[in-house]
Amino acid sequence: MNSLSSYLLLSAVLFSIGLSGALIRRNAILVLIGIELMLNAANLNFIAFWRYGRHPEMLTGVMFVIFSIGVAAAEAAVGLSIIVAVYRHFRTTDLDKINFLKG
Amino acid sequence: MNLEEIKSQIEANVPGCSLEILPNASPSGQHSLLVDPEHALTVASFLRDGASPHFDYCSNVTGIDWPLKETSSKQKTKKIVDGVEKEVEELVKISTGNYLEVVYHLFSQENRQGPLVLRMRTGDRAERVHLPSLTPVWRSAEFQEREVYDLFGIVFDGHPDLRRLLMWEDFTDHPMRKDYVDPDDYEYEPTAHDEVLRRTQAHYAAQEALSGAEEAR
Amino acid sequence: MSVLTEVSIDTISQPANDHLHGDLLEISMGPHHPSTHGVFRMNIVLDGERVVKLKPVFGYLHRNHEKIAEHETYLGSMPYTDRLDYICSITNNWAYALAVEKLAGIPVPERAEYLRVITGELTRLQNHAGLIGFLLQDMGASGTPLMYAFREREKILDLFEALTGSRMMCNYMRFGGCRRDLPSGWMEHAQKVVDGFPRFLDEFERLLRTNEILMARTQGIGIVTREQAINAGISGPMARASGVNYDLRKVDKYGIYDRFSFRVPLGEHGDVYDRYMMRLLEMRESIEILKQAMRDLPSGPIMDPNTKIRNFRPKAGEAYGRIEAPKGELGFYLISDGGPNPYRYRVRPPSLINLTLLEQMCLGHNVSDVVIILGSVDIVLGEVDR
Amino acid sequence: MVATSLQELYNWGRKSSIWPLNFGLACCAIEMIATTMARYDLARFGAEVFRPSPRQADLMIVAGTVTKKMAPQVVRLYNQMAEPKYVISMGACAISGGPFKQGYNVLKGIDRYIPVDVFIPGCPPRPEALLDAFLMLQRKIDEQQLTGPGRPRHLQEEQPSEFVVPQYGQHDLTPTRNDAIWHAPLVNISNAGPNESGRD
Amino acid sequence: MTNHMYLPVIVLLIAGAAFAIGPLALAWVWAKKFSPQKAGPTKNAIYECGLESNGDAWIKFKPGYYLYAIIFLIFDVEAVFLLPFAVAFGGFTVAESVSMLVFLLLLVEGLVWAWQKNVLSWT
Amino acid sequence: MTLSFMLLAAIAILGAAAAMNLKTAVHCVLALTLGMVGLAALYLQLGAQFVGLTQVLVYVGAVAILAVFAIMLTRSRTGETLAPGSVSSRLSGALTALLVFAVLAWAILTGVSPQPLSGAQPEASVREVGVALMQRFVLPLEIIGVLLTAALIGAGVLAIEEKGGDR
Amino acid sequence: MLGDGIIKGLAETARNFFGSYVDKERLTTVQYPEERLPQIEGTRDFPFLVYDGDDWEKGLRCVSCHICEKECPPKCIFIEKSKDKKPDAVGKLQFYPVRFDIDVSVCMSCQICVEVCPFDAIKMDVEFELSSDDRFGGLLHHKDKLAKSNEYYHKIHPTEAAAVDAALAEEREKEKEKQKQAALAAAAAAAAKAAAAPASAPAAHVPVPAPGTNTDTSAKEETK
Amino acid sequence: MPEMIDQIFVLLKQWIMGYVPSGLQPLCSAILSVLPILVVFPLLFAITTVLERKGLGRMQNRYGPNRAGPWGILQPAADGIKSLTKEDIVPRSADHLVHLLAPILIVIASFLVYSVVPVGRNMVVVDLNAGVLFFFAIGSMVELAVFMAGWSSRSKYSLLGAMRAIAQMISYEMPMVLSGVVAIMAAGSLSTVTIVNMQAGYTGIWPHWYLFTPWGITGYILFMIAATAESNRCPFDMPEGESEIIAGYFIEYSGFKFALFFVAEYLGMMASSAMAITLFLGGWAAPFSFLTWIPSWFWFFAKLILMLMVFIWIRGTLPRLRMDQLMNFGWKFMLPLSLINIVSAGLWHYLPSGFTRWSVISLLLLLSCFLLSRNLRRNKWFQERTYRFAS
Ligand code: SF4
Ligand code: SF4
Ligand code: SF4
Repeated sequence: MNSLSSYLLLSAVLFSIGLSGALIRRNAILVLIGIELMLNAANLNFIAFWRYGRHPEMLTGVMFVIFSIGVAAAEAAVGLSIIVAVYRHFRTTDLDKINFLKG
Repeated sequence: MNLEEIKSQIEANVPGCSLEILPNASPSGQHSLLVDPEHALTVASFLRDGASPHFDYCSNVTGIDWPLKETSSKQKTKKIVDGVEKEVEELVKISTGNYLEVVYHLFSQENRQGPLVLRMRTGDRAERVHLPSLTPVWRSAEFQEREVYDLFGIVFDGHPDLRRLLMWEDFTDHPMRKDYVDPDDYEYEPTAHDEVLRRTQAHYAAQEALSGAEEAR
Repeated sequence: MSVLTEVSIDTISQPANDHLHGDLLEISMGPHHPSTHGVFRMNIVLDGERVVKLKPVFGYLHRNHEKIAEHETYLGSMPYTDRLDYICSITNNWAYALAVEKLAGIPVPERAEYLRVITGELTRLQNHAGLIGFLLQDMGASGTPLMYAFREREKILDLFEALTGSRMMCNYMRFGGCRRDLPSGWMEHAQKVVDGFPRFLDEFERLLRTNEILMARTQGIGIVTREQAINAGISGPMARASGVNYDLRKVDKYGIYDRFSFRVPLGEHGDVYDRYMMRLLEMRESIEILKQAMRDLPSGPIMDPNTKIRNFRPKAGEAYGRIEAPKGELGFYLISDGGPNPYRYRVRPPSLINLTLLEQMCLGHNVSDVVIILGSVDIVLGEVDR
Repeated sequence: MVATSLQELYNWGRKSSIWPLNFGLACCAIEMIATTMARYDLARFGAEVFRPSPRQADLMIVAGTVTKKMAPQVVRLYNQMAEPKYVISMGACAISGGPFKQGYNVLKGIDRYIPVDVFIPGCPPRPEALLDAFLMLQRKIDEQQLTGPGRPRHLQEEQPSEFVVPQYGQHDLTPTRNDAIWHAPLVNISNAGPNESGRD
Repeated sequence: MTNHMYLPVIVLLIAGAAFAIGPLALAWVWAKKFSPQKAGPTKNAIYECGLESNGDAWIKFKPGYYLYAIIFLIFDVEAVFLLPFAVAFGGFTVAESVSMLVFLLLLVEGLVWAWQKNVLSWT
Repeated sequence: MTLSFMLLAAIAILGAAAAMNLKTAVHCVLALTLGMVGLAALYLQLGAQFVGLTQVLVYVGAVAILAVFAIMLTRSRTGETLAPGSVSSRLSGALTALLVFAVLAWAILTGVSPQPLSGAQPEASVREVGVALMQRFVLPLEIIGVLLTAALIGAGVLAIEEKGGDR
Repeated sequence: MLGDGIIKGLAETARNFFGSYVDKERLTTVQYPEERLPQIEGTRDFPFLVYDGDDWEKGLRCVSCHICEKECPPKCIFIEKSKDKKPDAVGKLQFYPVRFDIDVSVCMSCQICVEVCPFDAIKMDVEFELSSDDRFGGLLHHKDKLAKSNEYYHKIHPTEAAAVDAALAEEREKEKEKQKQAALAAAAAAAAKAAAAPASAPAAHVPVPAPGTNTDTSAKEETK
Repeated sequence: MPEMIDQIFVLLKQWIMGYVPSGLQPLCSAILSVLPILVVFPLLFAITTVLERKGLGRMQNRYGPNRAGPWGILQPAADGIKSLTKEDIVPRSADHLVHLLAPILIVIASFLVYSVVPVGRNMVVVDLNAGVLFFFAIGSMVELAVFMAGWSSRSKYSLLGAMRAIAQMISYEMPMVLSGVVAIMAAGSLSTVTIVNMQAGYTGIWPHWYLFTPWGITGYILFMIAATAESNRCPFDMPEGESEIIAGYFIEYSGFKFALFFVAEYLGMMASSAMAITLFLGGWAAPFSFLTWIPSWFWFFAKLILMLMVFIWIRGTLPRLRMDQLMNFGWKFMLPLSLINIVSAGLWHYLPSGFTRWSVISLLLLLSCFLLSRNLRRNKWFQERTYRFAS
């Protein structure tokens, strides 16, 4: 196993953990955390590819990650705000309950 | 400012209230006005807003305990003893007190006059201890009435927040009453006197029963 | 008695639009808290940091002064009055002496009146100096203003010690006069202290009067309007900060206060800053009074010769005597039944009554404001709880 | 040799860094504050760090009247302090109820509930008296042993570190004293009070 | 080599941890050897001015704190973009700098909006 | 597969796993931060210093704080169940994740051909990042600026409603 | 402009900081155990009993009249009166205290005992270093600890002590005068009665007023 | 010879390294560079605490600690021994693990930031390419540690304190970063070493410190204010505001855990000062060209101690702000001003050098400072007052 694939594998592990969390957890905040985790797993991929890619001097991977972090931050801000807003309505952050209340 | 004038002012404006001027023998000359509890609140509002001068400032509120006091004095009365009218010396019991009293010291800030001493009395010291609260008229009475309630046990009807002020909530006594007996916690008093001495000695007697007396000096 | 059930803070219902707030946080500040000036306690309900409810809890220093005084002789209560407002023992002595003098009709010799004014105003100086020090301490200044204030206070306490023997518990006044005449050299010393005092005030003002942080912290905080102040029985500098022109030294002209020319500073806004400034300005006026009194001090006896110290039994009757103590109207209400001890002995504590509006002043403000509002009221627990 | 120097170091450290609890009850507290002020300067002994939280304090100066309403709080604060902890009982009131001992709401000495290391009489004690007591406490700490049966309370496993917090009762606190630490000395009764013949 | 470059940082990390844990361990040993820990119901209760604490401290908090965190997050990201710009600033043309200015202004707009909506005033 | 990689990967996985499994929400956030720090260290190891430090700055310094605030804000008085949902939903979730992982792993292990390092160790110096940012990536930069502003205002609007109740 | 008030404040603290190295006014600390503040004459801390002469047991001025005990507000004095009498400071035969305790753990230094004592027997001390770790033994001061010599009194309160001494001397004079008169009268009476009987020690027969009666007190108060 | 002394520690290290087998060299070199930090800064912390207590004392007309050791210099040692042997209390309901981790984390974070501080010529632990960013990134960990401390104690006061602390720290982190940006723009590097080197030159006898430009001094002042707030020092010490919330987030900590917070606070303060020195005060550079013979590390520590004195001085003078005022000040004054400062630093770059540029930029900054402060003061409750008197 070479270096690149080990990074990719790690990224896959993190992605799956994040995914499982997003699927299993019922607390909306924790689901958001899971999504954040998945995003970061993807970032790791970019960095790894940049590092072991053909044109590291182009910095594309790095730039992508930087922008990705920016987007993730915006996502976190809005996502958490929405959760708080939802909480305001349903008095809970439990997704099942929110669904139930809605339905 | 004259107490008589104020009294007549009140009487003119608060119909049906009974007032009484209680003279004060001391050189201070601060005589007081006894108000009946039923009309007290009206009288108070009148004093604050209607009377001249306006008594806008209620400085001091306090309670006084007058336990039943029986004095006996010898009096000569004419009596028919054995059909003959004789002058007989007889022991007459005069009982005074047996009520709780609240005193309000009112001042007029506007006209810089006062004090007007306002008094109210309860029916007795056990059951009929309700008096109207004057806190709605003078906010300054709030804590002081609570204190009176705490220490004397006068219940002020209409008080916004009548709780004990100084003692804890579970405390059941009213310590400023004259017949209050304070808790016996004089286990040790090196220089005990009087009542305290008696109590200390009681504790020591109990202790001595346990072991031989030993000089602590 | 059904009224005995406590109106507990737990029973406060959540506001209807609950979801728009955070949960309410109920904390108790005190009785052990650095800025409650002793063992005072406030049960506070906070929304975030904003106060939505505040209930003062008293009694942690309830020392049964009134009950004890009913068993003491009239003289025996005098040292206890020292311990009421333990920062200003002399004014407490004075108020008590005044009440007894009213009760028994005792005249006071002129020199004694002057001595009372001198010591009383010195007391006011050290109380106000200490207060602004404590207030700034509550505001978070790390001790410096308090240290400066205490530096001056120590000088005045030295004077007290030389005159009365004790730094704090002076026990100086007697019915019909004062206990001790000035020792030699005292007057010169006092003159020096009084003359040096404005320097301290200047220094203090340079240190903090125009300080932006102080202004921002204190202005607009804890407002009491004039009407509220009167109705709530607020007295002393706190009332005057709200614009109430009521200074017993002017109103009652007790003692010989009508002989001195001095001014009564009045505030407009009734906020913490005004209360703070009232103290600063009053100190300057006190210095004026002191200068006049020290200049005019006559010679003569310091005690009314006909007053007995022991076996003092005033005629049955009652009297209410009050003075302008540094904290406000300090009154004593005495009932005599002709016996050697008062039948009823009541202290009208300015500190307690000045706290009446505490909740109202604090509502809507921050926790940090609560401590300075409390600080600006100038309470001393010995007097609040007695 | 090592043990003694360790003990010396331990004692020196403790005595040079006694942080009092920021805690005042009544008039005596003002003199306590005065002690920390410029003229007396408690800071010289490294003790100006008045900690507001009992967790970080070493010394509780009970300065002032302990009322019955306050006593549970005082004991609780003491209990919440971390060992080693010391108590100075400052002023007549804290020792015995002092001038107010006749009061129904006044505790007749804080030593009924918590162990006290130094008592300072006075009403209020002068700042110098507090300094004197502080030095006395330092001396006491200096004499404490690290090992052996004579070692101080806080080093002994079986000794308690917290004491019963009294409860509010209907007329008084319950219990009115902690019998485990407070014993009234036995006094010959005839000497305990004035005999009637001696009075006129 | 990269790894060597960060070695001192790692050493410092470990040393810092040791600086914190070492004394704590020492204190633990001391407690074991000499001064026994004495836990107790009152001692290990929450401190609240000498009273018994009632009610949990872990409550729902006021939203006021949260707003600042949002603005902070956005500006934090802004700083992330600003820093590389600042480093390379010396070589930029006016046009490039202006594009950064535009970026800045965009965010300032957000700030101004927040300011005007009174998000920035603490209640 | 150096030792440092193993260590950092372990930290990252540990943090991530803990973040998804702990019972207390605040613990989850703290664990997430640990994972993020691990990731950041991996970035550093890969020579992307700027990105790694940015990761710490944004995730530890800001996102974690925001998440913590959100948790503090949404705590209900009655206490809440943070336990995962029913057994079946847990199982299905875990299975899905496992499946995804299997596919990914298969793709990685088969698809990635061993590649030599291209030349020397690349270093993304901050200056280069800056130059790239202002020259090749100006448009994305401005877009992200708009996005951030929009996010700020959007989140603010949601929050202001929150605040409206006070007024 | 924002900040000028702050700068003024900073200047003030800086002045105090540097001033503390040069100016006594700006460094007010008195390093207590080594340095002490000058003793202020009027200071009072706890009461002590004055004795004259060298023997404290004999010289105590206290006549055990219980006045201070009764007047002491917190009741921290305890006195036991003797059965026999011995001459006091002025020369009159008086009772003396077999036990005189002051509980300094209660005493509030109010000086009322001093004020009411008609015999100038109790005065205020300036000793304040009384801290003790012995709650029960250490703070109950007995007669032996309370007794301090008149010289000591002169040392701590010179002015007051001088006044007291003068008053006492005057009283002593008066007393002597009275005794002389009494002796003379007795002698005259004796001479007049019967020259045969030799004059025995006259002083022993002089009737002694009961201690604690108010006659002395009122006289005392006027001199104050 | 001056070079010798200047580089004495570097030479010492090289000398020692000469005896180390090459396999261990990297590790040894790392340890040798870290060791001084571990010794010097805690020592400086100890000295600062004494200095602070004595300095405050002097400001307050008293001596301050002078009994433990000669002139009281052993006071911190006594405090340390005391803390070490004190009982460690963890509240029953607390979150034990987080409660334990918080002080450790905060100390680690406080130490880590020193790895990029150049304390002298060639004296830095690592010269990171993104050193300043490293500083801020690690610094932001402190917030989390503070939150952990306050939250895990589960006391109301500690939670209030933690919330205050975080709100304050995040509000002032931005101004801190942004005010640092100007120096980075001028130096063209995030590397602390480069930034200092850029300032090491002289014109005549005057150094090229960024402090001596309009944007530099603005940036410096903003940075220092923000640093004060970041390290929770007076007048921004609300999180531990004794008179309000008892002791803030570390209210439930006793023994050495509490001491660790103390250490961290001072380390943080020193780190911020060190960074301010690096960014604006020319790091280890001598203030005048004729003083360059004095070793560089001396200048660094001299500047550091001077800055600490200022911290102490301010603490001895000012009362603390209120939370909302603090936030207002941060967001409505500091942040806009630091943004304007960045713009003016940019303008400075494009304007021709000379008097014009000086005056234009100064004017711009002064004007905006004035406008912003007027906006802050535009409040009914922020005025000097006059009073009436009744006679
Ligand atoms: S001992 Fe005296 S001064 Fe101290 S608290 Fe009691 S009454 Fe006050
Ligand atoms: S009043 Fe004087 S003479 Fe009488 S018992 Fe007291 S001390 Fe002795
Ligand atoms: S000084 Fe006061 S309290 Fe003390 S013994 Fe004399 S009368 Fe009693």
